Amino acid sequence: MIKARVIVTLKNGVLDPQGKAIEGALGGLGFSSIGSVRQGKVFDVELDTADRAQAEAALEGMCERLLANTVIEDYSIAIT
Amino acid sequence: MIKARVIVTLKNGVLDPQGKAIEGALGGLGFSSIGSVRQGKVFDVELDTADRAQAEAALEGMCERLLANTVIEDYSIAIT
Amino acid sequence: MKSAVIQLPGLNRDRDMIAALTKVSGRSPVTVWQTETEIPDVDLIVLPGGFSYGDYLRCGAIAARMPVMKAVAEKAAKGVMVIGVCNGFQILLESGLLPGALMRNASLKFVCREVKLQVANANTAFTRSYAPGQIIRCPVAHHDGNYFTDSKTLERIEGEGQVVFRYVEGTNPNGSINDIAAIVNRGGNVLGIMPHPENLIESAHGGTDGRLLFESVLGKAA
Amino acid sequence: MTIPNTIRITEELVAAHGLKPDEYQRILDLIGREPTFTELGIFSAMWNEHCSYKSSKKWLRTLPTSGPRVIQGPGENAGVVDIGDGQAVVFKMESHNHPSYIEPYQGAATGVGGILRDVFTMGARPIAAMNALRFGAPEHEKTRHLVAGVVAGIGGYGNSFGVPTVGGEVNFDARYNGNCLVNAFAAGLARTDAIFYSKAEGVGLPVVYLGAKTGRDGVGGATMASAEFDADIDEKRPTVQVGDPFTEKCLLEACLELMETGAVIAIQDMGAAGLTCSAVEMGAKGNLGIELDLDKVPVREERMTAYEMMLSESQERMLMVLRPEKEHQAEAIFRKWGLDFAIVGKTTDDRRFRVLHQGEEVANLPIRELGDEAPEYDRPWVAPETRPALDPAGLPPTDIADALLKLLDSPDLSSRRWVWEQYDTLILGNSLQIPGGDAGVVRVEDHPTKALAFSSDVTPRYCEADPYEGGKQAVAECWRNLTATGAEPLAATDNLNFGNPERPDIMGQFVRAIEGVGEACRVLGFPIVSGNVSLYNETLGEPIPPTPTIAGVGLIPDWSYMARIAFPEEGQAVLLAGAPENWGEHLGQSAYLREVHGKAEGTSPPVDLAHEKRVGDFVRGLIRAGKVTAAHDCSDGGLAVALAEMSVAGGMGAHIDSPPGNPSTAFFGEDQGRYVLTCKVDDVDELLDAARAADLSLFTIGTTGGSELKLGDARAISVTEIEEAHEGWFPHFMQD
Ligand SMILES: Nc1ncnc2c1ncn2[C@@H]1O[C@H](COP(=O)(O)OP(=O)(O)O)[C@@H](O)[C@H]1O
Ligand SMILES: [Mg+2]
Repeated sequence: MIKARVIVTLKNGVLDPQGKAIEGALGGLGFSSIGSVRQGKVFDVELDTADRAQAEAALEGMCERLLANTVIEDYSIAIT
Repeated sequence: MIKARVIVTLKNGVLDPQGKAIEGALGGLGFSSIGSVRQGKVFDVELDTADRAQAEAALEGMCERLLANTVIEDYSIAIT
Repeated sequence: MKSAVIQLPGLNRDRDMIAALTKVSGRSPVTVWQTETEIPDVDLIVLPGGFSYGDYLRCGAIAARMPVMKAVAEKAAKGVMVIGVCNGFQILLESGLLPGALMRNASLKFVCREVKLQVANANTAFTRSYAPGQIIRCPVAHHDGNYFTDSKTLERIEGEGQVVFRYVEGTNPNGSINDIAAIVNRGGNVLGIMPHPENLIESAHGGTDGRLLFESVLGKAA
Repeated sequence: MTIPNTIRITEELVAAHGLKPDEYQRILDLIGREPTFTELGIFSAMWNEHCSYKSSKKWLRTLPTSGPRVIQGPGENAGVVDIGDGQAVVFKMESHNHPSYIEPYQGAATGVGGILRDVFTMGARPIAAMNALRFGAPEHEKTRHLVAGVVAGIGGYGNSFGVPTVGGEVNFDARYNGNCLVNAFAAGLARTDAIFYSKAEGVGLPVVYLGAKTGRDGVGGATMASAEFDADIDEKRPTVQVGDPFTEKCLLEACLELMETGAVIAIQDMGAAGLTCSAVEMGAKGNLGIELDLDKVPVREERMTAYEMMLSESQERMLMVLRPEKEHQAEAIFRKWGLDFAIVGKTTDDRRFRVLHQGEEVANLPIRELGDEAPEYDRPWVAPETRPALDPAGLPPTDIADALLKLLDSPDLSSRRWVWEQYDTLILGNSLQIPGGDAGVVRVEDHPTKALAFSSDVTPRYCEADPYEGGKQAVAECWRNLTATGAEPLAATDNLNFGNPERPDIMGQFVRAIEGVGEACRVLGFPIVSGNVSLYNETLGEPIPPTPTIAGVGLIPDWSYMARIAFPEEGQAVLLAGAPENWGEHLGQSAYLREVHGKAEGTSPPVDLAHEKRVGDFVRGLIRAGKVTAAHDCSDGGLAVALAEMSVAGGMGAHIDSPPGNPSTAFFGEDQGRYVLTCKVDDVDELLDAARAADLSLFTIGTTGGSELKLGDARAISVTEIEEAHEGWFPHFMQD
């Protein structure tokens, strides 16, 4: 079994309303050092295979086809 | 300025409807090696400070007070 | 009976709630903005539905940390009645006034439809006008109504009669554990309910099943 | 990556901005020099099809736009119609087709955001929304993804903003495979003495920027909306905008609060080509100049150029001209709602549009000419060929019950519950009829009896076969759906979706459709008060079918006399109004022909507008007199489908007589101007007399009751089976 972590973040320049709202809320809570916040997603995936290369290819495919919306998001894959 | 990445994941045993649905969808797309998927959140935070210790304390506070719901979620902080 | 409706940016069923409270009690509620640190002397405080702060981060999370919620907690501790509907329920959970969490619907989709609810405890201040076990109609409209809590808490709230309404079998719209649609706190004065009784209180709504909830807590209008 | 203002203007650059050489020459003649790069951007935004309506203007002018109740017709953010008691309904429809194809969730969401802004910019609180959607063939690989994303996006925005979605349409057709349509409608309520317009007044007054910050979103978006898709569509992706319904909800509340204070002189939302179009429009309408200082514009990205700021389509932004003495009060309201507020310029008396950035004047253009001198084309067109009529005698006989079940279980006629249960149809607590009937109905808040009805309609396959009759039919069906609730149709908005107008055959479709729409609106007294044109809907030379969507608003004076489609009670009479002797005869272009016989042949059903009006007025009269217990018009699938829908809605069957003549044409013909009604048996004679007096046909065709629908001699079908067929297709298709 292979475990991997996929991180999906918004591309630069794409508006992040959630991040913006969180920024505001943190400021309101008194965290004065807060600069900016961008929110993304993380997927912890377990794969039933021992073949690392195969796992990598599968994860790449999952990102392209489902996990990330490549129109507005980037992704990165780390096998752990 | 200090940049950090905060990762918030569901505690073990907490139901993850999104992860479950993604698991199903990936299976449906033909990714037969898929075991399990758990979905979490990532926050890329910029802090207007140069003091690492202070940043760490602030990030810890942000997680406890807002970014994570510690009833159901765990968090980890990495200054990059 | 005097009531107050809490207003936060992004809440959008406040108008529905104000109309319902006015129609049932015969007097309009006062409104209290998020930055207020004190709430006027009222018998009932309502957190209406909507998308406070866009439901960004987690539903109700940012709202729960606004100044007014401290004031709500203080009132609740003194025994004032509090109702949180939909997003209001989520805010009460995020503030720790009620146990558990509301997660994304099992279908992952927003759902707006009528469901059937069974009164699981007719012995609360919010349900005393209903008969025990009565089945009522009620609409839902939410994206995150999937109630979840750990097994210990679940056992406790079930054991102590804190589950107030359940989705009738086959109509659970969101995957909630034990079909839970509404719960009260241990003190019995704070109610969180996912469906929208305020949208079923007059003939124009096609039914009045939701009205009894407000009548229970406000006393029957003259 | 930043773009300096000193870029050299080359032929390629001009072409990349979608400007033809003669259009560029027009610019040179107008300003007497070469434009700066920023100015070129401004011209491209103002002169593209989307903003200038250069191909359609000539024809739009032929539409009837006035009437006794019309307060504001086309030319403002939305149309305004008087509903009495000092109140007005404000509404418009707009397309977001191309963005939705590229990124369905965000494209549809921002489409909803844009139309809501158009409505509340005028001082109206939104009370209802609709969406008209056309997708490719169900079996096409992209369709399911587009349906899921578009529906989620519409719900995601509208639900969070807090407006009930009360109606809409969904069609599937392979001709939309490469180009889906997303037309969003919104309506709001305003006081007639508190309507806000975009015309600036007064010199030296502050021009204020409100709402969200400006990013690089959609730079080039308006240009994109006016260009055909080609194979390098992926290249155009970074222009996708992300919607923020939370900010828009705050913007709504802040704007309405601000309007109450009397601070607002003029207001304009930033839609396509944001700052450019809104500033030019405010100045030009007021016969004033505008000076903008871009250093004051709130931005969310670093090193933005003047060009980018002027063309950004970031959402949830407004521009206003305010009374200077109320500036602080205004600012306080916006701060309360957490929104940006900045004075970014002033009105001037020189009728120039001047843009300053970092101490440099990056644009200085004549403001009125930017709009008025935009090119206008009388594009060549050829009349569409007429098709031969269908000979129904040539069709093999079919089993009526099987055919009905097949129709109900088909992509275009199945229940849309899967779609509308993802929309909040109840919020605001005023919804009297949610989707699933003929029209959505919302009561007028604080009025004891008044309500408004909303419907959106067009049948693209009719428009394809005959754009003129199809255009008429779209208006007639919308008018009919409003009437079927008991509403008086007040006015309409249109969203004209067509292919490339530079092709004479497509331009011919456009011209004939507008002629049909205009004719129907005139005869039915149903003026067009706002609208939108979306051209170039084609991919790799494959145009969409002509799709002139019509959305209408009707007034119900007392909603206790309102009709619904559900069979109300056992043992009532079922009547058919407005039909020919044999109940129905037109099978050309019908759903039955397509789904059961696999053919798309014949002419579209003609609409006799005078008859349409008389039948509608008659039916409305009966509803308002409390004589009718249910009403439903006959449209796609004809009489049989109308009866099936009434059965399912009422949870009871009916026994229908054997029709005179051919059962297929009687039950599945799509003859126009027909309604199915129910009434108490005791009232039948009175109704028949009334029809005779009005010289209209009204037949008693059966009786309600039981758990089965029996159509003439056909096998009886249980209501459960009907419901399963009707509800089955969509969830099955979406794999739920
Ligand atoms: N097909 C049409 N029929 C009638 N009026 C139209 C039509 N298309 C556009 N209009 C009117 O032209 C004006 C400009 O339209 P548009 O640019 O779409 O508005 P906005 O700037 O609010 O997006 C509006 O007042 C609109 O109502
Ligand atoms: Mg209809």
